[in-house]
Amino acid sequence: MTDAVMIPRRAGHALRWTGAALVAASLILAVVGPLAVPGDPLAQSLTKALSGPEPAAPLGYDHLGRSIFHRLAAALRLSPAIAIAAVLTAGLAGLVLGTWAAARGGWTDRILTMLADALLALPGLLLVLMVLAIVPGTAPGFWAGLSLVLWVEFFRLTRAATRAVLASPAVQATRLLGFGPVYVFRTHIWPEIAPMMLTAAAFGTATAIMAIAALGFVHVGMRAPTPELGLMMVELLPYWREAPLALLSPVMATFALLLGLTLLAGSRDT
Amino acid sequence: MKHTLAFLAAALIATALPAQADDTLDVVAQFEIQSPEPSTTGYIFTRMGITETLTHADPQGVLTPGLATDWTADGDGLSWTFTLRDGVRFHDGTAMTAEAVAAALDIARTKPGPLAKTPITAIKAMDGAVVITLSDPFAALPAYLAHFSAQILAPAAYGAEDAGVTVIGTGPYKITDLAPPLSLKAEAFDGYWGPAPHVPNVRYSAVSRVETRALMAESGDADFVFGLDPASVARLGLSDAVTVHSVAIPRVLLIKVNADHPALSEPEARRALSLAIDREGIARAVLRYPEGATQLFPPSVGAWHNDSLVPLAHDPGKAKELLQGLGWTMGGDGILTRNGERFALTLTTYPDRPELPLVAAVLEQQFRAIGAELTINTTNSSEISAGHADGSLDLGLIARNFGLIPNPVGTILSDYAPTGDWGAMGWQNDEITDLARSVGRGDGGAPARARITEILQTELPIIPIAWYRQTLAVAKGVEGAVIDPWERTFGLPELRLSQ
Amino acid sequence: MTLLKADDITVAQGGTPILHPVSLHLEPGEPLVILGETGSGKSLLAQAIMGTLPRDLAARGRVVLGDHLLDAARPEGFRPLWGRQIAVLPQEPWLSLDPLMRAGRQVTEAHHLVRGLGTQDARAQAATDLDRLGLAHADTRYPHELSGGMAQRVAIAAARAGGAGIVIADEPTKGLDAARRDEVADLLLAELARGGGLLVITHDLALARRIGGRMIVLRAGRVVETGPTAAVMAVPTQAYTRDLIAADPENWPARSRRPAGAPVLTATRLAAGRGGVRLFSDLSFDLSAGRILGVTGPSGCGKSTLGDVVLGLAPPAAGRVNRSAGLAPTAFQKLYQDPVAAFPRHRTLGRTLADVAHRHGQPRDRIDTLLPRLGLNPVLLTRTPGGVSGGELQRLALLRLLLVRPRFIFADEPTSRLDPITQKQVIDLLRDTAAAEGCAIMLVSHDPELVARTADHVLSLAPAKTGGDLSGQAVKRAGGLG
Amino acid sequence: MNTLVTRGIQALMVAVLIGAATFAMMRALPGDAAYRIAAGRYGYDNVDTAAADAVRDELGLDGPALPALLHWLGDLLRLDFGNSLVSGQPVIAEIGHQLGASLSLAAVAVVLSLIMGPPLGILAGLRPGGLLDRGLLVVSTGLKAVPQFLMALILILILSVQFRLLPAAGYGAARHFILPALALALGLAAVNARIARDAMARIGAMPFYSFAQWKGLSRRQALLHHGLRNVSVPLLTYLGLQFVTLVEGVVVVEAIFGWPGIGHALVHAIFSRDVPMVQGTALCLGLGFVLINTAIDLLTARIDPRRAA
Repeated sequence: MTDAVMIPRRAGHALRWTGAALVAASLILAVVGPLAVPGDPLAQSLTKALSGPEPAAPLGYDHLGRSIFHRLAAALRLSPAIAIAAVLTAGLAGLVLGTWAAARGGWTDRILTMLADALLALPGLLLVLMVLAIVPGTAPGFWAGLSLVLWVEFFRLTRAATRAVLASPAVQATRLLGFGPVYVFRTHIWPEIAPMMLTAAAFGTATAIMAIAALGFVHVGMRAPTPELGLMMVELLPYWREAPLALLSPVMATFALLLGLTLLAGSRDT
Repeated sequence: MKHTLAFLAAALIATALPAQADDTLDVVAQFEIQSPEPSTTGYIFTRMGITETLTHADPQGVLTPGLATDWTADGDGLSWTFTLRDGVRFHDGTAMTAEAVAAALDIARTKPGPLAKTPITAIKAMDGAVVITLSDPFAALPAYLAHFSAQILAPAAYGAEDAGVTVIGTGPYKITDLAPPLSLKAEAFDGYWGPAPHVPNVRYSAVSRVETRALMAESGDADFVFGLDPASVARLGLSDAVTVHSVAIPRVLLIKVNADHPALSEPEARRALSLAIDREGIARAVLRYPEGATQLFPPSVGAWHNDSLVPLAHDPGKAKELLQGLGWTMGGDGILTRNGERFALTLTTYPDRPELPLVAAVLEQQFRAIGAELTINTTNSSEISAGHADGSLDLGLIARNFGLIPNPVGTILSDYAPTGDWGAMGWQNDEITDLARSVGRGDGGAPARARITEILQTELPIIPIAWYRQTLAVAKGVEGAVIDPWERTFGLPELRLSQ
Repeated sequence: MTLLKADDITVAQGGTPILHPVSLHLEPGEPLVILGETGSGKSLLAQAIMGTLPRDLAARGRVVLGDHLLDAARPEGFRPLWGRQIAVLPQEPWLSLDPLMRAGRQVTEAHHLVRGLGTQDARAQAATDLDRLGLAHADTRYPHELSGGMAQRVAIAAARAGGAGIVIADEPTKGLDAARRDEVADLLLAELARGGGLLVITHDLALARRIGGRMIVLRAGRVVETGPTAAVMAVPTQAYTRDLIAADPENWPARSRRPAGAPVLTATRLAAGRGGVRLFSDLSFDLSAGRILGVTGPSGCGKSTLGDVVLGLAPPAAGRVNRSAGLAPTAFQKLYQDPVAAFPRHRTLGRTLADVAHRHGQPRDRIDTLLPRLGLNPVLLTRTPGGVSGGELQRLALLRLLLVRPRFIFADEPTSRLDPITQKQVIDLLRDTAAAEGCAIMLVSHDPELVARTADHVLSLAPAKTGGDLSGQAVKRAGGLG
Repeated sequence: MNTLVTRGIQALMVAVLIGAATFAMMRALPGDAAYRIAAGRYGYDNVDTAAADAVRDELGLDGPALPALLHWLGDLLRLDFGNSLVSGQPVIAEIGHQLGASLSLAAVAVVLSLIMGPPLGILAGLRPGGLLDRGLLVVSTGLKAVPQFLMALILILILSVQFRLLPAAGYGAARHFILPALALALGLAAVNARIARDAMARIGAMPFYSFAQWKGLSRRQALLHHGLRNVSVPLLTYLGLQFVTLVEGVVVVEAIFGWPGIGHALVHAIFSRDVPMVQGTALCLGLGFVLINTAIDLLTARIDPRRAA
């Protein structure tokens, strides 16, 4: 899929900058928030259950009297951290295997592609669920499951781009001029792949965060006391009429973070 | 090309809006229909009024005649005779004979369930009656036959290896469409022996998510929603489209304690943990119940509730004193330690009941206040009995149902005489075992029951937290809804549709 | 009566004029040729007359076509004329046919939808059109199954199906090899003979000469010279036209023979094939320093494969290539047809060249000494390959090769995409390099004129026959027509 | 023809991968499978060690892994998926019942997304950078950023609870289709629209599209005769890939709307260690993907001859 065709440069940039701003805003809330307004995401006070915002808890309290602001900040640290860790591992694995498959060709390429296609045929959630069943509800479980799902995307991107570049006259000329594979990678393959990696990484992070939240929403994700976006939403859903702000804050935070990442990824989607 | 797409959309929308059939009662609960096998899914069939047992129980737990009109034990209590009601027909039209009843009970006895724990040696069919012989006297036998696994199905209902293949019962409703795991339709059975039901059709759908059930009640998609979470009870109470019923039931939210664990072996330690729990706060804020539990048995269990017991209190200060008395000293990180051992425990619970993880989260904070560190492990419910079997369980937060058998003695025998998967663990008390067996045989009376509850209140092998209330949301047009505290029936035959 | 009259047509991009006022008229039966190099604005003129200018360009001027009076500033007005009055033969016609529709149907469609014939009549009419163009068998083929020439004829049939009188051909020979050029000229003249007018836009001098009629020469958006084609080509009055005409390989002086230096490599009984088709077999030749071997033949005859085989980039089906002893592996280099694709896209040319110099221990200033020799402005080094013209980039590619002191250069159609004048410069540079550096050059081109006047020896390959064994002609002496 | 061969290999790899993954999962799981299955069967009130032992004897859960894996692959070749450990019903029957619900939901969602997405995308693609194009970009990016469960949550709160228009959950009548299908379709439509828009913009800029108009065809005729067919190829290819996101969506949406679909069953099967069910369902989803993509490959090969070569 080629990049967004015909979107004038100015608009393309403007969208990416708004995306970056949204992501930065949520990360600032996650990191600086608790420093500005100190508080413990797990501390409960049953008397204050579902009460409105006050200086100590700018977004009010949830059904167990925990400050939603601090739980949201903790959640906005936890989910993106797992997502980024998974995307980094998946990206690295995809990059290395993709380049290796494209460069070697022959059996290595065929086996890796078959494995990637087989994994592609399975819904990501199923793989994550299976891994989660082995390492229930912990961050490493999510990290392993998500890496297993996301590496296929990076692998396919890298392999396609590397094959095209290696077949180009530019690489043939460079080899004739006596340059080794490292130089070829640095000058030809990496500049071609780098922009795609950013797009795929932003997109992968968004998918990972969505998966963690979705699993949390159906009660098979992160375990109860740890603050997690999907889990917060499903816990606060019944109190929708009593405390609408309580449910709205995780919903808006998730939407803002995911919108930011999607804009950052640009409108390219394979 | 463009017109065809528009036409397709219009057609789709048009077919999507037929009027809802109004003579069908929509029942929604969280229980999934495994299969027609009575031992696993029988409780749904009895609750929906499709199958029946020999004996029934009224809301106070007193046994009433079901498919058996009356039952007597002979002198030494070793052989019981149940005279069967005549003129009873199965849904497939065949008559209910003594042989069919005996066969059904024999099959139920071989499968996992309460009947397997009773001292029954043989079940014989006489003319118009069934005789059950025991190896030693067991007064609660009639109550055990009220359990759903003892439901009577026609011989044709059982397939290979006595596995249930079709549900042919005797109840007021006959199944028209069984689609496990999520739905079941039934219509009034005209050949029913008792009074005909008012509602002609009933439909049961299993919705596992409590939020979704609450939304269905609120948006009027279900007429009879069983089992709501605390928050929805408060919300639905405000809306006029639905009336919410809530009645105390013999189910207790309690902590199962592993008395073998070094930190929990002394009764004072267990009493300290009990004092740390703010039962009023949990009941009102989390469960939305009027008050917490003062002892193990709720008033709804009638004879077993002992008013003379000193109620369980909330006193973190005294709890700390008790623990200091046992040699625990406060560590740097706010957690007690004793000769190198930190007071750290794992609380295992299961998400099948939505309120359990919530209470676990509250307990974690309340125990931390007295210096006990709790890590919560929300997992599959079977981990509780697995942990009991291999001794790996520290604390288990469970919702123990004492109403499985209309007479709670059955559950007490299985839980505390001497220990049980869902009862006491690593705790030895011979006195309570003898007393429970005597009550079981029928010769132990009120003093025996009072002494049992007194031991449980002082020794605290399990720490009660709250008495459950069953919640039910009924749509405006449905009258005559009554919650059965023993959770044996939804009471569908008595319901009436006003519109 | 005049078919089409265009007065003071100008084209501006955001206010700055890129095509200054041009007036032209088209008479029935007399073709009009607009000659100019890339960037001279010839295509813009044609597009302004047709009303197909891209949205960001503004045109001005009047166009009279039959009884239609049109203003170039409002292109929408031209839309009804498309297909009905004006038939456009686009550049690279094999890209202008819908890849998913069979060739025949694309002509039938024009008859049915534009001419208004019934489906049966339209199909019959299309069949006769294609038959007239010798394409009866191509009716059910898809565009990717047609050769360049066949695709062009289908495009003509489709364009004329709407009944248009005036045919406008934009660079009809682009991407075709020399042998096809004369066929295109005859095709256009045959269409003209059926009535109406013909306007040809090209940079190909040989095509212009064959079309004849009147000619307008454009340079940098201005008319340089007009007049009958034959007269202008025989006696050009303007200096630029003279250079342009001189740049046509036919007018190049014959090459004087060079003394042969030490042998660089010898090829014995070479044979190669592609996709099961045998291209050439038992070819033997040797290459010595300072000499140029020319290889020519129609497209697809295996010229490039031969070069790759000699360089060791592709395995020969039979025969051997022996390199003279003592030559470094990097002494054997290749110059590419599309120089943009031969350079890393994202790096500035300066850094790429510096890398090569560094790799081969060449002193930094060697690049600075080579730049003027190849007529290159040092500022080009700061740009990326995309920001430089085709001619300049090809000379930079040559510079890159010189940095490694090559002994053998395989130039694969180096100038087929360049304008005549730039082509001449690059070919001259190649010749000087052979002499100055004393390296052997194998020049591959589909233009026999160019090869004949440049190479010492000419090797012409016959078109690839499927399966048939094909013996290469013996090496011919220079000077004879290929 | 080589599309069939490559897809055949992919199908085989999917089967082997699922077999190995589920076995690795089952062997590596903490907790005793017999207890989990007993909990699945008898519910949290009645599960105890006796029930677990009864299940262990009945199913013979212990025993070495490898022969069991080979045994399973053998059964698979004979298309015998075995019985569900929890309900005792043959897996094929269980899947057959659940698959019907999921497929009908997925089909309605896809149809809805095709009605909403591509037409808008093509209109936007005809005038790149125009008002509709920029608007579509904002809306589709916004919709893409909303995960399916959040979409379901919002739709339920607005359409069924606030305005009582549609049922919040449940299965059976056609009315129950609308909300879950809409929750799935909006996300799919956002992506379809983008794909259609990019394809249309790219094809609109191609020489053959302008030549069609220079031949005399009007803008509408060019779109109908040349535009749509060329846009359909990338759109169809992407639809095949979208099957996976669709299935993921179905898993989540079924859990929320209480649909008796395959996604719902899969989550349960994994957590009650019902090995044959997990394998059967996963295999069904995996082969479904391969089947649909094979069909799409053949279809696109018929439309675009260059692919068939």
